[in-house]
Amino acid sequence: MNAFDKLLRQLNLTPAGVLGLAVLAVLPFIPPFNQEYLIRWLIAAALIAAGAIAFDFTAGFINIVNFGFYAILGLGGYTSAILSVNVGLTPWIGVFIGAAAAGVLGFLTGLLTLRLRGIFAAVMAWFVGLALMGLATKMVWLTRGPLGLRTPRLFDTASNIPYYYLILLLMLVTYIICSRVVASKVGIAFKAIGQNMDAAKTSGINPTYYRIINFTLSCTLAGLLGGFYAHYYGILTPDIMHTSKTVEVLAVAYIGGRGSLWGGAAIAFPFILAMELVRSGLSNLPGLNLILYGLLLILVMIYYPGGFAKFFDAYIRHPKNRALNYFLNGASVRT
Amino acid sequence: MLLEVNNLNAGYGFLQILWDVSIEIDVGEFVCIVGPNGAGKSTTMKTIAGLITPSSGQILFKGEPIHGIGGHRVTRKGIAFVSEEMNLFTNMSVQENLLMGAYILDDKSLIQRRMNEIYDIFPRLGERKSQLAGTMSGGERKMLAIGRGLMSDPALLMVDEPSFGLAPQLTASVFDALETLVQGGLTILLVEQNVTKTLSVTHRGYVLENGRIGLAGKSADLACDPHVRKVFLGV
Amino acid sequence: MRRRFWTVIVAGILSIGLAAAPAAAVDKTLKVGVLGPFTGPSAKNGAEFKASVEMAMEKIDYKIGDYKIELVWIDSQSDPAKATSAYAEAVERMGIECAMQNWHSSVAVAAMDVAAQYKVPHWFGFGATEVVNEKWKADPEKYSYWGGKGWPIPAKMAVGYVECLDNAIEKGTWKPENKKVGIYGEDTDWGRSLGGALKQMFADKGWEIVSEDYFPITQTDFYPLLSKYKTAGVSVLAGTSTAAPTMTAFVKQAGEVGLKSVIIADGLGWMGDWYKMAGPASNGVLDMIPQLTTPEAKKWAEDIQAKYGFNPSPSAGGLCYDGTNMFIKILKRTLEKYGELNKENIHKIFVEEIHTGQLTFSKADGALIMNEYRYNADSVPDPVVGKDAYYFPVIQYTDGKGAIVYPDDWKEKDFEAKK
Amino acid sequence: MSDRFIRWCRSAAGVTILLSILLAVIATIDRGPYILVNTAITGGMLALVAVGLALLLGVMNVASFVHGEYFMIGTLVAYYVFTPLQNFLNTNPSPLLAMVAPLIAILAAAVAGAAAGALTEIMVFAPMRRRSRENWVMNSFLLTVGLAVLLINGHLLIFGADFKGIVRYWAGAPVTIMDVFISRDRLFAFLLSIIVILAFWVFMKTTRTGRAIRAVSQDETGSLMVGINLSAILIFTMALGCSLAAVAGASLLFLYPSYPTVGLEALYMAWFIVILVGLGNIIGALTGGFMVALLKVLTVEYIGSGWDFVVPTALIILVLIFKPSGIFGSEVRGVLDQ
Repeated sequence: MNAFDKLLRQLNLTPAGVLGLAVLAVLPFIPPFNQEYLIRWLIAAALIAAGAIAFDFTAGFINIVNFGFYAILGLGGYTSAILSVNVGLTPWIGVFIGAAAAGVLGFLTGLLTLRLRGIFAAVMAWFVGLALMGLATKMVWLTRGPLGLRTPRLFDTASNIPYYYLILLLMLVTYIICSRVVASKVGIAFKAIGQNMDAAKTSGINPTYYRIINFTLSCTLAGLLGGFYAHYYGILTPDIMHTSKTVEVLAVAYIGGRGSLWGGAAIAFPFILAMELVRSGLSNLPGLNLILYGLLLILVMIYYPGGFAKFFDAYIRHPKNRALNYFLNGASVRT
Repeated sequence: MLLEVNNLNAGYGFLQILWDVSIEIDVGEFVCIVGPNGAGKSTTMKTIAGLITPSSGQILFKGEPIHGIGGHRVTRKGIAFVSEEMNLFTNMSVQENLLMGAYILDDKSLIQRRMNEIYDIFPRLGERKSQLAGTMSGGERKMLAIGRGLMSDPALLMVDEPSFGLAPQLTASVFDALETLVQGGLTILLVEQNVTKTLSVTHRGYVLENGRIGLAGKSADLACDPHVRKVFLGV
Repeated sequence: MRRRFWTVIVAGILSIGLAAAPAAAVDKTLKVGVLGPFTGPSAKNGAEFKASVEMAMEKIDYKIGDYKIELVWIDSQSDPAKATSAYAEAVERMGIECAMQNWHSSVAVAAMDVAAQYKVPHWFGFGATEVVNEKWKADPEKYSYWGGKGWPIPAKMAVGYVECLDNAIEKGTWKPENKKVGIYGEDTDWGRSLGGALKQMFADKGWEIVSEDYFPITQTDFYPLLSKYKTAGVSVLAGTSTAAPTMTAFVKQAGEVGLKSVIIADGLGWMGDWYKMAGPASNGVLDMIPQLTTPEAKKWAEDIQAKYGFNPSPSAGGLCYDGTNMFIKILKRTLEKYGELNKENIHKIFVEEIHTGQLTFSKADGALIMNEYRYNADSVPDPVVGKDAYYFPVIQYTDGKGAIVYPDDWKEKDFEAKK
Repeated sequence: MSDRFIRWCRSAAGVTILLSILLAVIATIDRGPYILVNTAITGGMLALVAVGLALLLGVMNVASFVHGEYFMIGTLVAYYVFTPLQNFLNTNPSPLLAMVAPLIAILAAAVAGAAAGALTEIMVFAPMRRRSRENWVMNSFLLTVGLAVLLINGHLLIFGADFKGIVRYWAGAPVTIMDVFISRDRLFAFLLSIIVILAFWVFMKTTRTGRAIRAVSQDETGSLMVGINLSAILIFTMALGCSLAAVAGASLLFLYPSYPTVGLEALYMAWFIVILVGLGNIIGALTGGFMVALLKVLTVEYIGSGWDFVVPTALIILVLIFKPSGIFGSEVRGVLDQ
């Protein structure tokens, strides 16, 4: 195994994944993607992709749908924004404090939902999110409520390209952190809890401990993304915490394939771009893009609950051609 | 023949459990299936009851094919199944559970008559008409499950592991009840772990091993068979 | 299976690429963006915008000089983030040279930056609140692209209510039991901004503020809140909501609980079809809304009704229509002065002629709603407020029809308190 | 009897109910009887939606995120049935038609809600159940999320975003109860919710089909074994639950005009209640409707409008920390186990 393969293995990437990232990296210079509005779409897609990874880390592994995901993401954003607006802290530090705040809330939510299972925990996380959104709306003295909080931007430039590379980097970091945890012993424990809590308990896995770890990490990453959101768009309103935003990430994560981490990220780019095209191309049919969203989610749930990742594993992942096989799986996986 | 099972293959998803199982039961017979754990006894019963759709093979009841028609239709044809887990309605009273057993009957007086009969067979149930099924003891629940199965006035009663988890004394009373029912003209298919006891009360028996019928014959003959004695009775 | 899969993927990527390719520019075409909430919770306003802009453009047959106007609808979806994305797309892909309208303040704050970044002159954005003005004033040069707001900050307008009531007390036409007022409003930038302004003004005139409540914009059950006001015995309830179900429910239920207070329901009449939902409970309610007084204005409303099937509101559709017509005037002036319609020239007119008060749009030019839309160095980005310029009279409703009760020299009838 | 009563008083349900009654009494003495009246009326409406949701949870094991959309369908159908009737009445006054027109609208909504529910089961849940029951609770939940997005935006696309509302169903002055004015529509909606809930109750307790629905909620295999046609019962249950939500929507059209997202609040509130009392507990959902209504009324009264979202949520989170399966416990095995 050469050094390149070793590095890939460390990062849980395949040559195909590297190629994908490379394509994404040069995309802003290839027409037609070299236009600012398409870069904006790419940024939106990358943000959803990174969110989908962090979301899938919980949903796909310990089988709890964090319905308050965007509320926690918003908490990260608000924390950072408030610090930079009121205290004058640079956003480059603020985003990490925001991430930490989100992580603490994730820890608490993990604690709260400890004794709850599956759907109970999902609804509980939802309520936490709703309460958070309510607070963001009502604590006008701090958040300016629906007036919106104006936030300083991370880069002092009109171009979107630096933001694009930053969010790509964040996406990659999110993926590497999540996939490394999942590939470790902790990940096996996650899966055991997700599949059968009682069996996991009897085999000596402490669900409390692992669930809190999972929630804390996932929410910290969400908080970091929230910081990016806040300092990219330049304005924060409580709407960022709305359930419908979580639904967007949820749809992408599940259409991409639960429990795969990469599925949601891979599907996010074509999916979000296509949706934006439908939206802007058929603007006389408002809501059509969201109808497609809903329809796709329904079809995937009924006919292919494993999503794109499962399809990929079943039909594409193991080609006869050795070079292609290496390309798709890297040197670390033998078939 | 009341029930004919021909070359039945069935299982869960990709896991096949039954291989070419064939069984025949005539009216008024008391037949048992015995076999070690995991041999497929419960699966056989569930497949006959329509809870599992067989991958191939035939199940004929009164000459009509009943495989793949759905569990509730099998019940309507006249087969009652008392499962090992009993599947009682735990938040309903004894009386309501019995009423549910008569779900497929329309005749109110017939329902009342059957209920009285069941209270005669199992006086304990009569004493606890309004108790919730979930709060009763294991033996009482077993009686209720059998009682519920009988409510639909079935031609064939299938009972899965009636003695499971019961004290010996209670087991004896359940077997007594089953014998009384056979004497009353009911056809019963019984699955049991307790091989000695089972072979001593039933007319005929099938031995199921690894999903295949190994031996079949008169219960008295099976009880003397060296293989059966070796495998099940440890002698 | 596999081959088909890849075919689909490749076809998908290609079609995205093709569709996203920049549209070819045609000579002598001016692309004008129209920013509005065409979907989302305020889509009704978006529909009024769309109808009004189309009506105004049809009148000039989409032509200014030898330029053909092409409209590009920019859907804000009531969401600042989505609005900025759509706006940037309109600039880059559709190639708009200028834009107009807008509804929410939060969207305005975000869109201002996009307009400044691309140096696209934007005309007549609504989004009234102080936060827009504060941002504008922080860097007037940069934000001069956000040419002139279509709606001044609430504080400049809302004083009419307080004056109207005080006027009635002075004249003795109204004798309230006390001088208690309850402030309410939708929990949005707009609701809080107007609520805050009303609170300040009532307090300044010696009224006692009993309570201040802001509720979610989707709330439609006000029994508990109204019962509270009833117990507190307030003489006046003052507040606003931009959402028709919310505002009409508030008014209707105030009647149901038997509240005797004077109700100021700012925004009740913004949606053309409000009376269908509010019904007779709206009798006696005060609102501040421009009226369709002139025959041209009434004709306009009938035309919209005939063509689009709804009854337009003067303050959403009407103002938008005037704003569009004023923009047409600006474009004509630009062409006349510089001979070419582009970003830079339109922006120059903003700075040189609008912000200095030279170019105005008045009843003589065909304005339906206001006497004159006029801006000057002190007022920008707001229009000048005054009876001869931008002004909302206070009206009182009877059976779905509003009659002006203040200012005195415009009034059509006297203010009447509920019996 | 008294022993049982004392035991009940010491259970979580008993404590909460007694505490609620106590709170209501104190607040009534403090502020006036309108608190009680408002609680009763709001509670009846909330209970109607929550009972339907609890039914779906209990019988079908579906944690529905789409339930509010059947409420929306109810408002939509009632609007399109009632408005032409009213226009007709404007030109041809008829006291009899004026009396029955609202009832026709609500009935139409009930039928439409039932049809929509049945269709959902046949076209969406049944195919999914046939394919796999693995991870059912979570998959069906996500399915309802997709369905909600679809229906909300379908409404937007087909009927537009404008608010389709009516002034009122019934003409006439408000009724006065304990010095509180109540509009006839509101009183009627309250009475209707009570009647519907009672009828539902009697249906579930005494009829064969009602018993079969309860049986399915307790043991699906057992239901098959006694000859219950499971798929028919599931279709029927879905139709019934959705019809309840549609009736709630239709009878509240005067309060909630029809627009795409009108069902969201109903959904939130129904979930509050169902989680508070325990998933799938139908009696609990009834009681919970009134408790959450009280909570809302008290929050508005003592803390302020707009907080009636934050405060109940915080309280529910607190309750769940101490009673994870809700104050009434839960009847639903499947939901808890997955």
